[in-house]
Amino acid sequence: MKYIDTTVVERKMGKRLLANKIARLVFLLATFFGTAVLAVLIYRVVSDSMGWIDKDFLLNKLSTDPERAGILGAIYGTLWLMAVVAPATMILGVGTAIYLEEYAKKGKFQSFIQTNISNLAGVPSVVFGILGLTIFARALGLGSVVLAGGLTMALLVLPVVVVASQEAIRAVPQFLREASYGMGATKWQTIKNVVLPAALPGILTGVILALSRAIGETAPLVVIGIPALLIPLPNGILDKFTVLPVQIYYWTVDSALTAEYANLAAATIVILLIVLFAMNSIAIIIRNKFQKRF
Amino acid sequence: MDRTTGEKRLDISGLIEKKKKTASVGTIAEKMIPGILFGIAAISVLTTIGIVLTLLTETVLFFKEVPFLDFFTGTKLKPLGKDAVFGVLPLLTGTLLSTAIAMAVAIPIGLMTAVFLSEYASEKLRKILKPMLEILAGIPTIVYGFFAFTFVTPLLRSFIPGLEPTNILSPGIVMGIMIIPMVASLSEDAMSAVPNAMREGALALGATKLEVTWKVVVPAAISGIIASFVLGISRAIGETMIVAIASGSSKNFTFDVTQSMQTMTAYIVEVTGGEAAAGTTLYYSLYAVAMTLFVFTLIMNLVAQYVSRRFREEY
Amino acid sequence: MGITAGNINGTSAQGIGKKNIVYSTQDLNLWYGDGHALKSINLDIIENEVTAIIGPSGCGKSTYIKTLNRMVELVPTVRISGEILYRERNILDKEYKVEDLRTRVGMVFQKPNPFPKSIYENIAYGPKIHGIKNKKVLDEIVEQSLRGAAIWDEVKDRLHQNAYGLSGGQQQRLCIARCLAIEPDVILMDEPTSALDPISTLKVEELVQELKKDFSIIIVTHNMQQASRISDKTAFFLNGEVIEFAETSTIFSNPSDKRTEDYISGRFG
Amino acid sequence: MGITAGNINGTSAQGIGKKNIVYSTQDLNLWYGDGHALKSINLDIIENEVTAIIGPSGCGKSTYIKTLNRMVELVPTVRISGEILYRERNILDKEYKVEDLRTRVGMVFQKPNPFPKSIYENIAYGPKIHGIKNKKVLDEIVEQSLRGAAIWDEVKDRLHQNAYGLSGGQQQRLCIARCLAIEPDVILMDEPTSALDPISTLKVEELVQELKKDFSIIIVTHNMQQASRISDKTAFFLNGEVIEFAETSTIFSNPSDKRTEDYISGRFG
Amino acid sequence: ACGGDSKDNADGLEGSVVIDGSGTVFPFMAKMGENYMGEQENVSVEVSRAGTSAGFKKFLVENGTDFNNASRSIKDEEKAEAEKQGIEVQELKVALDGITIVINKDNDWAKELTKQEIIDIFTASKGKKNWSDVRPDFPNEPIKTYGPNENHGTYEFFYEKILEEQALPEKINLQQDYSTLVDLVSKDKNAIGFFGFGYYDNNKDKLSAVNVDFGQGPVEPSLDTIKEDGDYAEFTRPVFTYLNVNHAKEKPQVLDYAIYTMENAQEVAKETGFAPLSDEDKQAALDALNGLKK
Ligand SMILES: Nc1ncnc2c1ncn2[C@@H]1O[C@H](COP(=O)(O)OP(=O)(O)OP(=O)(O)O)[C@@H](O)[C@H]1O
Ligand SMILES: Nc1ncnc2c1ncn2[C@@H]1O[C@H](COP(=O)(O)OP(=O)(O)OP(=O)(O)O)[C@@H](O)[C@H]1O
Ligand SMILES: [Mg+2]
Ligand SMILES: [Mg+2]
Ligand SMILES: O=P([O-])([O-])[O-]
Repeated sequence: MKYIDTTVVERKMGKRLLANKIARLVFLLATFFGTAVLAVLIYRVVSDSMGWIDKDFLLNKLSTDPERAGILGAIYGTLWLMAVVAPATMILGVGTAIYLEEYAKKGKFQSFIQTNISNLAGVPSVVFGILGLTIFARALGLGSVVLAGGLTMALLVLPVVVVASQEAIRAVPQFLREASYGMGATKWQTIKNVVLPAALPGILTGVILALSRAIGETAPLVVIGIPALLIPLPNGILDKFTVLPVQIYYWTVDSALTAEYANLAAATIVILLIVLFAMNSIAIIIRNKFQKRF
Repeated sequence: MDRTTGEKRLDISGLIEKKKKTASVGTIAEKMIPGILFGIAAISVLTTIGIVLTLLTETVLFFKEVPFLDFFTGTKLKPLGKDAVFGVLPLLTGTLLSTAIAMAVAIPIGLMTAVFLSEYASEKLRKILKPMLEILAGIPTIVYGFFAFTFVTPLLRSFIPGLEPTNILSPGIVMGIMIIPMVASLSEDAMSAVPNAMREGALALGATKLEVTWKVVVPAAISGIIASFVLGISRAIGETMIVAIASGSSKNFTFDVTQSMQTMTAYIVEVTGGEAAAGTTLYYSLYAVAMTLFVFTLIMNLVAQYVSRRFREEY
Repeated sequence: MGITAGNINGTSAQGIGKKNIVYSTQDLNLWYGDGHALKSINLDIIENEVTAIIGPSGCGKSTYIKTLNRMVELVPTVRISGEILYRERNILDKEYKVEDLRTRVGMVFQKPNPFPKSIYENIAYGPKIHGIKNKKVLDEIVEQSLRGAAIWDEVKDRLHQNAYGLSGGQQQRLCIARCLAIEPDVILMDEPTSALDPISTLKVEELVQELKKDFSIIIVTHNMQQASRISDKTAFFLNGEVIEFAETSTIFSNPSDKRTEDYISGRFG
Repeated sequence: MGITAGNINGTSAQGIGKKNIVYSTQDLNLWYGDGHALKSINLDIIENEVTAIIGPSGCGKSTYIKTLNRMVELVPTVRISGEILYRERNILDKEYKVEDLRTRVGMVFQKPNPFPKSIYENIAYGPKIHGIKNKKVLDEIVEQSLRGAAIWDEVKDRLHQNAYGLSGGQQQRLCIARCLAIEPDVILMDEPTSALDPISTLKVEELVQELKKDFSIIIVTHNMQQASRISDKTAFFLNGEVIEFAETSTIFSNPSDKRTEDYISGRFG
Repeated sequence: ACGGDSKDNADGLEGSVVIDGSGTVFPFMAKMGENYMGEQENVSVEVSRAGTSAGFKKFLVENGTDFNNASRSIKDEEKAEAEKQGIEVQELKVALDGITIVINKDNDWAKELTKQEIIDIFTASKGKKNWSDVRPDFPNEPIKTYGPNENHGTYEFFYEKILEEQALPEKINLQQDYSTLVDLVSKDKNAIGFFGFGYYDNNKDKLSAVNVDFGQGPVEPSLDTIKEDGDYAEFTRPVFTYLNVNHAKEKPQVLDYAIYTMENAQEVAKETGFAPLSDEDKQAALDALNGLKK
């Protein structure tokens, strides 16, 4: 059999290797494209915000006057929102994860909940907004207050916490459970005293990531309804509120009317990104610190 | 048990025995906890049911006022005023066009990124690039919206003269950029799962890296890759803030991407922002559109799950 | 529960003299799904003795020992028939609370499995879950248990450090101490030294000898020498059956079954 | 490249007669990071012979064979010194294109690694990437290669089914066929039968005997019988060194080194 | 009512004032609310801008908004609804606005148009597709029409009072947000749109206003010409806020805010691009409000 002519193969080899080289370069460029966009985005935002971020900007209340406007209200709103989202997702997310991993019998029902959770993760956030608007704001009569927004957001980020907690719980070695049962501990004692403490870093990482998602979400809150101008600071979970991303939204839209609003939006974005970056760094630190322990 | 070891010892078992008589409260908690946890786990199911029910009940009311066929075949959407018309096609074309543009950006770049990371990049480079992508993935969509509106649109307008100040092209592109990390990381997972033995088999035949990638690794990982595309599409369909800011609210029925158009998501934001009063057709239309949106993304997610489950069984 | 008391002598093949029976296993069968892992086991365990269980891999040693504290039930597919009388009550009875059982019957596992907590917390874990909150009492239990497991001197200065900082042998003795902290009646040990180096193994063996003054001990081992060194009785398992159960000296010097002889002389397993 | 030709006789311990040398390895050293895996290897491979490489686990057999087609470079930490002349050109030269080399030197791996494609596509893959597009020609190559690997009859009716439907032994012969499809000059085999049952092993061994008419074959094996059955020459590796390299019959009947003798008589390894 | 001593709540007021409605009036009311909160620290004034008509829907319900801003007067059907709900409504005229016809800065041909030409441009049946259809010497390029959508009083005023209920062009670009409109017109050379004077006034650098010829030569819209008897009178309209009197009686801060608004209306109007109302109108409103005090 003499089909493969080595001289032909060698002749073609140059072309193939060139193709490979070019492809490598193209793939490299494609990979850097995302990074480049990130750089441009950050550069744009930072340069637009130049001179607008100062103590007053952080500590002033909202105002129609760009020179006096500050984001203290949005910061308060974000904090209050987190005060609802954090415990709500923790309880719901970790509870669901414990149920699925430790109590549910492997079978149809468990996989039904599991499928349901991955589908929830794919539901667009505006749809959660509609849910929140219909159920929390209107049917329960809460109105567009922190509690309504927070509960909506908690449901939205629930899948993130559930999945992360499940993974963390699954990673706790069976022999630790056995050790505890062997001491005469009940199931719940074992979960509470052994499984959860061991899974805590993983759970925390998931919760932080979920919160950082919630901090950046805009659509559900816009759908629930946040006043375009809300100057007073929220003082509880039953107050109306605004948050950083919603403020960015209104300022971006209104920048067509008052050009400086674009700078305010950019300045708020910088603050938001700093917060998110810090949160993600913490999550990564926790993850790395506690990675391989058993 | 009286142990006789001489030295004085604590009678632990006695202590435990004593405590046990008073510890019945604990047993009640023990019995209740599975129930409580079940209740908590059920909330995720309730949420889904809640979504479906809220959407469904109002959607049914909507279709009492606007015939089903008119809604899905209507090319005109004019939700306000006395001569309101509800045709969803303008929103569907808006959504589909923005999704198509986004995927035209995200699929090639995301896939090439995945190929680079899984097949070409050294371990060191990967360690730098992956966190970058993670950052890109973590940027809130409102920020992308701002970016599209204040940077990408003006930039595009400088060389596409006919481009309207709000249009579907610019948010589509930015949405694509936003989705790149998702496509890249899911596709990379799929490619990394292809056993090295396959790469070696091909390399040993004199294949170049490109040939290994294109003819062995990518085909072997294809279902995972496709799943990443489908999830990307689902994400694009559901994306809201970028289009709400940068694509305007014109309810044009057109395929011209330089025009201002509205997506289903942006319609929802507009209508709730105008705060439609309950009981009006406008209000119901919100739910009909949201239902359509929900069904679309649900189908996409199920498809993605189905495809990637098949993929996991392959080797 | 006096009803069953009469059965004990009848079902067991061994003579018991006047010593107390702790565990009496009666016609125990166990299946993992369709796999018949234990077949008609009859076995009596005597108080304050060390009973060794030997046999080739997969013969059901771990399964049997885990049945004695019902740990085997963690495998969802398990089905059990027969009776195991512990102190004359059938532990396989639905009524019997496993938690109670496991408080009376401690277990030491093949791989040391301390909790990722401090040494102190590891020992205090058991008493705490059983409701002992008093700090003084806990302190005392911790010291007493660590002394009991012959590890007190090695760890007394680092009680609040993480238990994962200990060597494998220390970890295993810590696990034994953890067991002692709830002052069990019986201690089950599933190849407690197989993950340890020879010196640590020796220490554990000495400890077992010491402990049998206060506890009844059942130990699974792969190591024939170990069984002969430390146990009073030995049971030889094969394919889920008890082939022979007798005084350790008898088993090793004069086994009555050919298969036992083959096994202990290293001809298979 | 004629310069090196003169060295060949000098460096190799074996007489070569008038046969052609395919590979001449000269003072080859290889490190994985700090681990010195190959130490001053000198070895000549003769055309149309089967050369077996034997030695205990970790001695560097796979490393050596993977160096012959520079597959070893996939490990990022690898450093190499020395020369390997393949057909009188130094393949370790930067100039030498690995793709060319690998087109001339086929490789069969320990675990069968067909592509997740149809049987036909598996075989056609090599020719296709090397530029053969003609369907007729491809068909013929596929048939010939499968015949060459003695598997044609078993698969001819299912050419377009997925290769993963084949048994392990069939898969391995498919991989050999895939190798043949690019008409290599040399075939490297790294324990090609260690994952196969005895019958499949026999078939592959027969195949190797058949193939040596057309190809030079280097085969790594753990199986002493296999080496003695199928090879002409045998190299014994130990700790990264070639201890002995000679006619297979000599190695197995009359080794000159004590360590070789120990190894083949099963005293270690 | 000066809340200088914030601890003494008997003197200072507290609670919230919720305002929605007209986007035209929004800048006026936002400024007003902000000023008010500067004086009454414990009162929270929320201002939104759903549009006049949408705003009335939120105003005329149980527990509705306290004020509804409107760029047209209340309709009969809305009055009927108020009666049905048992809500007593007090109309407060706060300022005067001129419907301003805006074009792109680069538009150098349509700086002056007759009222009829404007009507023709915005009337579907007149079929003015290109600028050259309006006047032959205008460029032969498409006319792009813009305006606020049907949520807005401005639309309704334009449609009812100026177009006399003739249908608008099919392709008109109607928007919810005025900022979007400003942006669109400022970036589209062939654009022509309409909205309140204030939005033009704030964006003079981005937009040009059409000087309208009502018969006596072109009139530039300005705070001087926009008067009920001024030269721009035909396009002038009063803008209002409607007070829920029931709320004003229950909640002192609502009534106080109403009085504050009327006292400062003229001044804030000027700052936000409205023509001030007459002193008589102001006094009449104040009298009515003071009458609501117990
Ligand atoms: N969780 C399980 N599910 C199904 N079968 C099991 C399970 N655990 C053990 N088995 C089976 O039960 C039989 C007895 O296993 P067991 O672990 O008791 O053996 P062993 O004597 O302890 O062996 P070794 O000495 O290897 O620890 C074996 O055939 C084993 O495969
Ligand atoms: N990728 C690698 N990185 C670092 N060291 C390696 C790597 N691969 C092999 N080694 C080391 O190089 C030495 C030789 O390994 P090699 O795989 O060549 O042995 P072998 O003779 O093929 O053994 P076996 O019979 O088990 O296949 C061993 O010490 C091994 O640990
Ligand atoms: Mg075992
Ligand atoms: Mg090897
Ligand atoms: O927002 P409007 O003033 O036009 O109702």
